[in-house]
Amino acid sequence: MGLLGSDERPRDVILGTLDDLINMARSRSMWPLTFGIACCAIEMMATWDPKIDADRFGMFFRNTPRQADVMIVSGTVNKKLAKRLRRLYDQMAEPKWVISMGACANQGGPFRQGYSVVEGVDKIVPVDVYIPGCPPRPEALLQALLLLRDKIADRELRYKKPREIPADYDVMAEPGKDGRLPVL
Amino acid sequence: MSTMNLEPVPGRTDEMIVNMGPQHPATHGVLRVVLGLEGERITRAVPHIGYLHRNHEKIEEARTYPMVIAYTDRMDYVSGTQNELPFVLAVEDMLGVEVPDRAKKIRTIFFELYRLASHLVWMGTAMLDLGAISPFLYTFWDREIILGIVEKTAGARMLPNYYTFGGVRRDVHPDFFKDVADFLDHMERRMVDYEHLVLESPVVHARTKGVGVLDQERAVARGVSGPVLRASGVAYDVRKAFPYDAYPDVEFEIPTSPDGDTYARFWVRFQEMYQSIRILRQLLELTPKTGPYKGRAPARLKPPAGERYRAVENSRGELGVLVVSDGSDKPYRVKHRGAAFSNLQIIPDLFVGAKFSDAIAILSSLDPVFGEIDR
Amino acid sequence: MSLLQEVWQAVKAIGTGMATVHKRVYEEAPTEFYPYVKPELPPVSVQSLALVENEDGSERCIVCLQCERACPAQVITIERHRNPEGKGFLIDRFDIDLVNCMYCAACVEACPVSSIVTIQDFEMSTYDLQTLKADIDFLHEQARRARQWYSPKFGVELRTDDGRIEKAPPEMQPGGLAEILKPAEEVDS
Amino acid sequence: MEARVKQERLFDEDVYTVHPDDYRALCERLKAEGYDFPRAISGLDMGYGLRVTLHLTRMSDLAKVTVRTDVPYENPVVASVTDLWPGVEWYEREAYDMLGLRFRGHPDLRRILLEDEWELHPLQKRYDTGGYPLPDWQPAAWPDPEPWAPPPPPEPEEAGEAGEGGEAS
Amino acid sequence: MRPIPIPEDRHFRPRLIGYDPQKSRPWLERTVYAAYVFVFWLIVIATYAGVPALFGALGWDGGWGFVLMRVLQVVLLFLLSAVIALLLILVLRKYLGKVQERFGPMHYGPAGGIQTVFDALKLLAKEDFVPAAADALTFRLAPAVTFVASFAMFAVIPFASGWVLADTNVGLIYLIAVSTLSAYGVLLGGVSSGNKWALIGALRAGAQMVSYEIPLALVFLTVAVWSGTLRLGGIVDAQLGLWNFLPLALPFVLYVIASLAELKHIPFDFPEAESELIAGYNVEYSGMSFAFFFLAEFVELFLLPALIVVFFFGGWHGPLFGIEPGSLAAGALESLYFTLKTAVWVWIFLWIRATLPRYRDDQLMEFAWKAMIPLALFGLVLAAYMRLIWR
Repeated sequence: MGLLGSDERPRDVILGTLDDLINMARSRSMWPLTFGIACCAIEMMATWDPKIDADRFGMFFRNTPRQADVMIVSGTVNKKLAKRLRRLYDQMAEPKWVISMGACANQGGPFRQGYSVVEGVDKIVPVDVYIPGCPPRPEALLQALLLLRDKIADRELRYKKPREIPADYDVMAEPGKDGRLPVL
Repeated sequence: MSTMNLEPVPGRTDEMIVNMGPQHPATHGVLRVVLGLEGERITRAVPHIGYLHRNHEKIEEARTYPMVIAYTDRMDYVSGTQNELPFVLAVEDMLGVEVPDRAKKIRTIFFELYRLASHLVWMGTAMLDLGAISPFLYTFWDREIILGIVEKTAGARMLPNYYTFGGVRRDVHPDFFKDVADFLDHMERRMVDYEHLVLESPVVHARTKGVGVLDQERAVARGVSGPVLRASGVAYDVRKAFPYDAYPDVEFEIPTSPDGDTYARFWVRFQEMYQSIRILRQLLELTPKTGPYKGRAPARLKPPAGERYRAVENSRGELGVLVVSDGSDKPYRVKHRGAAFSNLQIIPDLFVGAKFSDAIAILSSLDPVFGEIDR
Repeated sequence: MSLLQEVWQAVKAIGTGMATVHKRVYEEAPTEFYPYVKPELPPVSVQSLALVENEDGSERCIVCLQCERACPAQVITIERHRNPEGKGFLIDRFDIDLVNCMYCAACVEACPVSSIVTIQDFEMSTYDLQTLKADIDFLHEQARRARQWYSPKFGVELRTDDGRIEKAPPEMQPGGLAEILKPAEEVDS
Repeated sequence: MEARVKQERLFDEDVYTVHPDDYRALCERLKAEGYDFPRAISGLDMGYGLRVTLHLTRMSDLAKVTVRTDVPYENPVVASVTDLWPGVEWYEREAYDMLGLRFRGHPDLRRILLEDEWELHPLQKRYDTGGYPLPDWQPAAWPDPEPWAPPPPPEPEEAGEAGEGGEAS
Repeated sequence: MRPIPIPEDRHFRPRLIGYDPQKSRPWLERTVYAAYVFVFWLIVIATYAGVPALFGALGWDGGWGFVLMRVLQVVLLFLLSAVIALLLILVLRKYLGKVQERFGPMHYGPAGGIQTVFDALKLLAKEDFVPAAADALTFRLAPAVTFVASFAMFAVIPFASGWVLADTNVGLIYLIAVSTLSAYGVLLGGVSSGNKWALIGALRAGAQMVSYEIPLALVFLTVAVWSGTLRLGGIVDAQLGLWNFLPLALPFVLYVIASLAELKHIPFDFPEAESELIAGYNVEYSGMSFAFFFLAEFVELFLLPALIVVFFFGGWHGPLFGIEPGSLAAGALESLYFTLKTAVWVWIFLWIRATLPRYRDDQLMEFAWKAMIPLALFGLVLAAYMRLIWR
């Protein structure tokens, strides 16, 4: 885990404050990963435009998963993209969080009945904050980023860990919509 | 055996297979191009799409006609209501619904507003791919003004679901015309800045002149349409070829450029923005302030059995839709012909032989949007 | 000396470009400081849905399932039973799955009595999805908290401080004033 | 070859319905006539078989034409026209991917939108939106091709004009 | 059972350090920058005047004492480079914000003052792993080599008359040697991280650095020929009357372009081309190793404009208002002049970064070999001739 602190350390007063300082630093400089998929990606870009400007909160796009803290899944995840999305998540450096933006990433949204759409990105990666909307307003995304900031910095919220997803989850193995001819 | 990757040719040892994968800052979405690189020069390029395949056509076969309009918005998500128009026009032809003149003008105003918004997003991301950080922010601020105007009338910013059979769902906001007029003045001031930053910049000249040349025959044979085709010298524009809505009563030119390279595509889109401003100014005078905005559409929409292909000139090119109906209230088959789908087919021709940085400039000049390509 | 002219053109173009960029420093930036200054949205803006009750608490919705049929994303599920004494139906369950909703307001279009309306509460992000599976209490609570909402039939309605519902003044109404003043049944769906 | 081509006028374009064997010959004829802009190829599942619809435009006088041909489910093979119009290459791959239409002579017939290990072609009517096979779906009977009657000869005009006009018309 | 309609946590509770600025307060931002520059100035005075005075007073300036003093000065200079990095990253993001019609970091600290402190702390606690495909030793070594290479330039930078660590007579040659070293760091980092993008970025960096060392060295030679000495202090003294950028106008322009390329700055941003190579050579780096690359880049962003000021804008020269030179106060005032001149040139570099897109890298190599080197040679000959007839 990180050099100076991890969440499982025993809670004592002295280290607690250092732990809080580190978590405050992590929450005050969240670098999202440039990974736009669909319509929500355009609203994600609009969150950094002059009108709403998430750069005021120190959020600065990084292209490589190694240097990114937050992965904003903005758009529909289909079966072809699911494997790459999971690999991107695994490549990110450890204290990482995921924001599921828009109806398609939450639980498939208007396309959830499609044959090749994964219903919800929380089947593939553990998600911290969900944003409804199709596409959600840039202010809604900024509110979600600030909710994530509070989750990282706030001690009791920090331990509401989303359930871990096994890395080798095979999206194609879902019953029914697996793209294989029915065995008659 | 999955052929998702290029297999190294046994003879060539100095070729490096690079995977410009679904997550890449310059692919405008989820395109994956597998490149064979010799140093910086590209020897082989195989584009892979389908990472945003959301099964539009299969889901639309299970939805009634008014519901399908909401889905068409999500295809070319950068130019909102432009995707709804071909489907609405096709069904209106089949149903025989007549659209009041004022509704046609309102539709065309929204159509041209979204063309400006789409070209602004294109210019922002194209300059970002070339390395200039600032134009991206200026263009997105202009686009915010457009989205503000649209939200005041249609209720949603990007995907408003505003057109319906026979006209538009709701009349325009009382001070809509004043907002659009102010926006056009603001836009004309901004275009001067964009001229300095984009078209006159020597670095852009060095990066785009003579790069990715597409001659006329190959462009037409490849089925390319829109600014990419007009940059190769063919003056084909669906607004003039098969006029629809209020385009017959406004006059505008179709900008074309003979030399077909990346700079020509930048220049043609620039002139199209000027033409859009000109069209909008004429429409502001022509449209009566009050009047009908929706014609008589039958309550239960059941078009007679048959098929209809209707095309429209959206900001990427000819966006056509083939609606096949079997008399029930759900379309039997809806086939969307996206311009970006054809425009992307010339990637292998233009990439091979070009340098790697040129490939980024070429891809951004094609302006692909993957909701429309992968459907 | 075309080379020299070329170089001079290039330098001049770079100069004008840099001047264009730097003059922004002296202009006022259009940024709205979001969490401290909430954006005021137009009344027709579709940010969330709500189920309006009449002032006396009785249900406006006549459970005609029009909205369930008109929803493209099929997120509305309604269960009803026939009213034992009077005519019409009573609601057993009225769920809107705001997680998968498309926010296209097709349901608000289709509702004959404009009981389901669009409101402007866009701050709906959550840590877990269950809070967004809205049931009838959630929708009534949203309508009670909303200051203004919009539906095509009755236009923009305001909720006064003492809980009464009244029609918004004409200048707040979106376009199509004539359509709103027309009595409801003449308007086609 | 003329006997098996049915031509009709639909809204603003000519529609040729043709037998799959003559599809390639008709396309070459249209190419010779100057139809150089391939708009799209749409694959349809007609319930009794698959249909390929080729939409073409002539750039010179903006004339639009659509070529239709039906193939049975068992061997949905049609000649590919990618060498005439390179623009339809991806559309043919998409038709193969979505409906299982095989194009003989296509340079690189692979799946374009779905992954290569997908086996089913989802846009066929036998599957519902989720890709689940509909258990009670049966292919409809192949419609018997209407006997193709050559167009009736122009009936002679009324007595008056014929006399003056002579056989000039 | 579903929780009652609107659970409390869903409503947003703003939690902030700092305050809620309804509108930007320019004076506050300037005070934040002034505070940083003041800290910078204090450290400079401490290293170059405080430590020698302290050791002089304690009488430890013998053999070992002298070594200890130099070690302490180097530690203080490391602290200085940390302050430089914090300040320049903040100034870059604020200036980019201002120029792009928005505000840079605004909410953490007065006008976003301690935003970069949070960035640094976060990078400190970030997981810093070595990818499997990378060969571990060089992967670990590369950020250190890059930082040391750019940090070593401090040795010869004269902040004021006499305020320099190593006042050697071969200052210029030392500079050439050290600036090529940073090219090795980037090359090592890119090639060793086993990632194709990093490999392309590293090869581009190598080609760019090599082809821009030569015009750089030639301009150094021109300045040496013109001011007659290789010692940086001597070069600055030679400019007492007339600053160098007037007589050596052509080498000055070439030097600005070459230092832009040396810095891998926007028009020549090929090794770390965000939009093409994802992140160039530092694709695989995360946590502290990435922080060192970031630190090296911004320390160099301070040092190269400092060199421009030393060579062409008269180093620390400025009106002394009667303070007798050589004293502590004169040194402090001169170092302030030097810092402010460097700040102007750092702003010009940021201004270029906010405006121009990126060339193609082979165009740049061609420009270096075909245009810059002949012009630099011509400048050298011209300087020699002018020196012959003038001095």
